[in-house]
Amino acid sequence: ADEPLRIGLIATYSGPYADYGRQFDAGIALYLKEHGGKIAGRKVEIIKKDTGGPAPDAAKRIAQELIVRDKASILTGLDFSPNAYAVGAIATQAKTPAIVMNAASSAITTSSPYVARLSFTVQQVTEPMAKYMLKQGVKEAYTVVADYAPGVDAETAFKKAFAAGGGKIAGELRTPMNNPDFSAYVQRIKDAKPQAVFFFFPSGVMPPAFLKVWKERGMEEAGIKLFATGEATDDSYLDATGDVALGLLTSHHYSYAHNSPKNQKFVKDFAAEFGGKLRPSYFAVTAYDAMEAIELALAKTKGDIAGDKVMEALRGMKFESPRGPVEIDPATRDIVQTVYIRRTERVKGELVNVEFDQFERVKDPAKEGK
Amino acid sequence: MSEMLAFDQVVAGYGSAVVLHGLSFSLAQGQSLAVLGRNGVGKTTLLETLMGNTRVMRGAVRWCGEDLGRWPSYRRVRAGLGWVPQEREVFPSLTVEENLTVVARPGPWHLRRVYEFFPRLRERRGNYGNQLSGGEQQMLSIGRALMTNPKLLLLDEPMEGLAPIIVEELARSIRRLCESEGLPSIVVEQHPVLALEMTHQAIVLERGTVVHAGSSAALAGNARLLEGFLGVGAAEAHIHNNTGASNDSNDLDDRLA
Amino acid sequence: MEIVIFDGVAYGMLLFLIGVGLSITMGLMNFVNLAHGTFAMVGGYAASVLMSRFGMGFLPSLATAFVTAALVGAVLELVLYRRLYRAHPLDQVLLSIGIVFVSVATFTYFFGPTMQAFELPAVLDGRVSLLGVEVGRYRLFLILCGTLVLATLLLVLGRTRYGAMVRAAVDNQRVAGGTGIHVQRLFFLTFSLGCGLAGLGGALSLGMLGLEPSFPLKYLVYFLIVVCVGGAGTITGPFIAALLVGVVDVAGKYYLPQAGAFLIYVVMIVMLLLRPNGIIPRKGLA
Amino acid sequence: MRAISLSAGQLRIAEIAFWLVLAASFFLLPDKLTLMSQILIFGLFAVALDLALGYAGILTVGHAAFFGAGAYTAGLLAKHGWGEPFSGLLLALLVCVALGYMLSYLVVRGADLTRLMITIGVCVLLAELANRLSSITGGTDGLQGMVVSPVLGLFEFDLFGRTAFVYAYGVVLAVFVVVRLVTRSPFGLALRGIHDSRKRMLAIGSPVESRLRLAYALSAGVAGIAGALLAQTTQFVGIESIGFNRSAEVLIILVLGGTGRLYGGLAGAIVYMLVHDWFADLNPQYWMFWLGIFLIAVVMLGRGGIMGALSRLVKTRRPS
Amino acid sequence: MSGATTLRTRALGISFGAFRAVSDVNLVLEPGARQALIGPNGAGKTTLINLLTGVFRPTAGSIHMGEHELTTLSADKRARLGLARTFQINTLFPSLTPLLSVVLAISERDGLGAVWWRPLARHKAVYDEAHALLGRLKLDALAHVPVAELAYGKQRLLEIAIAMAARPRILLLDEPAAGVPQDESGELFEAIAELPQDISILFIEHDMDLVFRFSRRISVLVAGQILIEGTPAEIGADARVREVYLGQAGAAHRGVAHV
Ligand SMILES: Nc1ncnc2c1ncn2[C@@H]1O[C@H](COP(=O)(O)OP(=O)(O)OP(=O)(O)O)[C@@H](O)[C@H]1O
Ligand SMILES: Nc1ncnc2c1ncn2[C@@H]1O[C@H](COP(=O)(O)OP(=O)(O)OP(=O)(O)O)[C@@H](O)[C@H]1O
Ligand SMILES: CC(C)C[C@H](N)C(=O)O
Ligand SMILES: [Mg+2]
Ligand SMILES: [Mg+2]
Repeated sequence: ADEPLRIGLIATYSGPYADYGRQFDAGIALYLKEHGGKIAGRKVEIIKKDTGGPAPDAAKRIAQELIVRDKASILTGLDFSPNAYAVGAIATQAKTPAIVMNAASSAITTSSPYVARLSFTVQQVTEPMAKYMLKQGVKEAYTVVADYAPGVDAETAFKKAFAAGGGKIAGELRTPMNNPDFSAYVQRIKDAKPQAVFFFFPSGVMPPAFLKVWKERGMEEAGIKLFATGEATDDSYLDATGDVALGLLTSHHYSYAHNSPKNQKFVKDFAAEFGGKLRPSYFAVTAYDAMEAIELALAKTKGDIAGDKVMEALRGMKFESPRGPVEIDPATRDIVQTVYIRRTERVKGELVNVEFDQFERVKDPAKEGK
Repeated sequence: MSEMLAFDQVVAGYGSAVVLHGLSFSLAQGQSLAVLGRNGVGKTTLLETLMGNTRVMRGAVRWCGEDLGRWPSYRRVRAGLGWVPQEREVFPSLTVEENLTVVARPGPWHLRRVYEFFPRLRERRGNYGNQLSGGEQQMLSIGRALMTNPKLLLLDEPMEGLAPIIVEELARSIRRLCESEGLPSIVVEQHPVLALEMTHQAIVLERGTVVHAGSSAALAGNARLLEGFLGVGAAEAHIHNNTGASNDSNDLDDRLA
Repeated sequence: MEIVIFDGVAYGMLLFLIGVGLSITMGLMNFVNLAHGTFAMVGGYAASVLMSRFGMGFLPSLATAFVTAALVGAVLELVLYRRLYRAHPLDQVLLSIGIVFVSVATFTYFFGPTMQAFELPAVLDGRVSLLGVEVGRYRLFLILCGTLVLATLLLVLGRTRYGAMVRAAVDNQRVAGGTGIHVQRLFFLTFSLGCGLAGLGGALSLGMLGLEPSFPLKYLVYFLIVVCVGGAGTITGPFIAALLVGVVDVAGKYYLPQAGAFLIYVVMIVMLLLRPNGIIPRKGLA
Repeated sequence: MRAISLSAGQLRIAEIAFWLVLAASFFLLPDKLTLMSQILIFGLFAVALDLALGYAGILTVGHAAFFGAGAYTAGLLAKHGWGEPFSGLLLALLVCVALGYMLSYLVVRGADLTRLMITIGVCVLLAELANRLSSITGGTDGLQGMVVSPVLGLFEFDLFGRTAFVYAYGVVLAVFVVVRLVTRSPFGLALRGIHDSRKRMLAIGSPVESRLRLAYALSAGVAGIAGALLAQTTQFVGIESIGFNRSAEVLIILVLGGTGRLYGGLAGAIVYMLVHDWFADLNPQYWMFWLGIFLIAVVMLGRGGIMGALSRLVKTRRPS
Repeated sequence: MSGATTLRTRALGISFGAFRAVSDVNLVLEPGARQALIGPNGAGKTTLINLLTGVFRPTAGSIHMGEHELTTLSADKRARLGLARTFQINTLFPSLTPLLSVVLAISERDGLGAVWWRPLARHKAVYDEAHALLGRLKLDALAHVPVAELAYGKQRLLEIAIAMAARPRILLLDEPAAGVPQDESGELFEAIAELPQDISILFIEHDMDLVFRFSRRISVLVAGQILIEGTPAEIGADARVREVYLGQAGAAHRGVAHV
């Protein structure tokens, strides 16, 4: 058909989280470049819409306009969970597939049968870290999370997995989202002298602010070990975070230093396309994978874009992503993937997350329990 | 005598409203002027125009031979105009003393002298502008204008709200400032007799134009003319019984308390 | 205990350093300048770029941050702000929000949406022992800077006629002009000073807050708290308020972490109910 | 530039035309209906703010507290089985009037800056509370599971946003008529008096504080209705509904439109959101730049926002 | 409001910091009074009125109006009891017109201020009364001009119009004629004098012609305290009053007979 395939991309292009949209764009652009601008033999038209951050009412309006006016047959993007939830409702109503490129709240996929997720859930990357810490002989951990829904998700998942493995929670802290100075929290931890600390903060200014104080207080010298999820060393921010991140152990589904041929090619092409300034982060890789998933699904439906058919095609899909092997759980439409344990190191003058351990075929633990 | 100030066919007002309709007069060096007229004829507007606060649509204002044109007001002050606005408008968030010092310019007038002129101000020196009585604000406003060491004082109803005894003294000293210190004034007043006593020249305004100009003494002496312009009772002296001339020897400074 | 107070004071000093400029432009000059953070950001980026790209030292880059922000402030004053001194405060809100929007987009365009990298100079890194307490060197440096700025401003604004002139001009521009004050030049200088101070604060915040294009909006409420709780238009007021906010915030988070974000706002509301015109009210207002 | 002068009757016709044009967007902009309903809703929110800010002179940047409270009220009601929309609005109104009246005791006293900060503080506290009570509100993930019944039992909320638009239009118009009445009532005049001179109002025996409290509560109620409308038409409540940013945004909308002028809120919402939508479509990354330029230009071209500029162009004839 | 009442203070005083602006004032305003309050600048006259009307809280003494004790009552409550005033420094509604200003005062007097569900225009009687009042003060031609654009003298008149709109039982006027031309100030005072006899009036005025023409009783306040009270003739003849306040002006009024 000569009608282009219209994909509505709902993301954050402005404001404090503008990096998300930028990474999505880069991942998609790279994929399309590699595939001659076509998916399933059709030219692709990406219609970008900005939500400016978490803004479910705007997201919902945009989704509706994308479907009604712009005749988009697939919705994607969706960096923030509330936006994804709001769009999920439209997806159901319009029977249009919505492919989540980031939003990490577990229940998004259960809220609508037309939603599939290619990113991760907070629980999915948190639980392996708890297991890894136990494996390393950590008996007692203190949790620090940002006080918002994903933070609470991380805290709950960590406590559950850690306690299940016999670990003890030494204390817990939830820090406000807008928290310029972490000295009080770090001091409190220092005085509590736990064996280890696990923390979850969203990508951005919080992790470096926390790590700076961590270093200034001499917590490492005090013998307190620090663990986090990969948001703390997001590849987009790692350079700016600087040496305070050195040695930090994190768990996540993607590192730009992931050692596989697919990723090496991905990173090389990415650098060629966008120059050395922009590193692909986990946002870019999911965007890239989302395109791949659409390609594979449409290949299966032979180009049919009917929502039900596309969703059916997505279920159980497996492919090799730059992050490693991924599959879509046929029951939950959520991603199943390898979660890596990484250490921040300086390699060839660059700060990177070096993977050295891994948990394979990790499903979203929040749904496992049910 | 050379000309000090002249209005030449001035048309001025606020926004699109015209208040002065081709107003002209001139004032010779060292002469003081009374501006008379009923409410709303444009007396205040005349002074505001002189200070550069209105929109001048036509005509010219000359001060010591220079066309003031669009000069900003601070330049006019530096050129020698000392303004006492009608509603006093002291600075509320400055103390009395700050109100005075903040505008100080070099010359014969300085803080101590203003305090001697208005001893009441010295007593209240620490009060903020909005913590003064009406009359005290009036004194402060006059004192503030003096602190700029002007060559011409512009007094917009300076007597309003002052106690009779102070009015007497102030009228006398304004006249004396002109005569012995060469500091003339333009006085806008509701009490024509008082204003005429203080000045050499007088103009009467009606609807934004000059309807009479002449010497103050002549106007004061012509009760019929005065009443014609300003209404019944205008010619009655505000301060009857001007026998008090003998009191003039009393030092001004003790009396202005 | 000591360390908690010390940390609080240091944090408060940073808030003071960024906020005091706002106390001048908003409090003293009565211009509701919500774009204050923009000038802080200008200073911060100037310092960061000079250090990372041109290898300038930390101290000279602080000075440059002040100058750059003051210059940007001066230009905007000439082109935009000047016309709105007498306007309704809400028009000022609209203007300054417009400036914030433009600045956020511009900085995103030139520097990307992510944070600026910043490494503390070695002398300011780590800790030093002070009266038996191990304190962060950078925090100590912040305290020194704050005290210095406080002293300088008190001298300039309090002891000279300059401060009174600004207040007079704000009270009544028409009459200030009519008594010989060159209001335009006065406001120009004062506004630039306020912006320069913001720039200095922005550069100093590099070591603690992290700088990104959304900075002007993100911390706006903090600046406002400091200025309003302290008493807009004064210098000591925001100083005390900043210390109070800093100490309450840090101590609250230390001793009562569950209270989280609540504490600071509750304290603010209580303070404002007790002292509606600030800790040190600007005198003489009705 | 000569001002056009309109008589009271002509002004009335202009008003009716305004609402007719809005209604016509149902046919003229069939695929922008959701945007149109959100414009109406934010317009109503701005009108609510205007009651407090423009008319009562209470400087507040915390009005999202009521917008959000209204949204959560309607949202929770619909989530827990009571989906009838009008009763949801009514309950939101009652809750917000009560909340507004209570908070008015904190807000009405004090000077502008104090009020500004107290309203911000209260708003942030409520937002934080909504975040903490995530088991009820869903926290930052948002309130899910709202089921709103068809309007009048007949009209389902459809994908095209037709029902939402008609519903929002009807409600906004009805509430606006009431607000218009308020501004023309003796109470409205009293508010203008307080705005001009509180001291004189006290001297003529007006209990200024209680007048302001009433205004604040009314304003809160209208804001609550707007919030509830947004919740019902989007069938979702995000925590953003109640935060500082939303308060600031509606302030920008109102100021852009012009305060104290009744139509300012609506005009502001129409212009701001259309311009925003347009710029964001042209350039999803840097629309903020253009929007900022637009705001600056508006201030530079004329004070008092859009309605301020209009009022200089169009004069109403003085009755004589 | 109707019915005569006496306004009475007992040992009334207020201090600003260490400064005692008013102290130990026992003032009685009999029903129907036409009483002048004079005294040097800064004597405390305006402060006294501010105390009476509730702008300031006294630091000593008490205020009574008939059977009501006013001492701690708020300003608006006192106004509703029938205590009206004008301000020495214009305190008007700059953005309203004179008509609306007076309409507002009348509607607040009639307790309509909280009525938000009925348009103002329905209250025709209020408008009629406002027009009549403006007419009496010769402001009717300016009824629709924004107050901010009125000449100062007209604003002074509006001050009085707004106060009279409250149909007060007690009217306190702070230099009502300041800034009004001489012949008009006479007319103004005549209008005031013609107010119903059961209204008590206390006025501050520095224009001795007006004071001696229109007052039946004069209180002289000096340095915050009442120096002397008496008939105009007594005051005009008092040497101390001449010394501190009247100066030469007193001479003219010595022994003037009054109605
Ligand atoms: N800001 C203004 N805008 C429009 N018109 C104004 C303004 N100020 C004054 N006017 C008008 O200008 C005219 C002259 O006013 P002005 O104040 O000069 O009179 P005046 O002679 O000083 O009167 P008064 O004796 O009452 O002080 C009046 O009709 C007044 O209504
Ligand atoms: N808030 C205040 N704080 C300190 N002093 C004040 C305050 N208000 C007034 N005063 C002082 O109290 C004294 C009495 O003032 P008031 O206004 O009552 O005088 P007045 O008799 O009305 O004088 P005038 O005839 O000049 O109007 C004045 O000296 C004034 O400076
Ligand atoms: C961990 C974050 C990337 C989660 C994301 N902000 C969300 O709302 O789901
Ligand atoms: Mg005048
Ligand atoms: Mg007085």
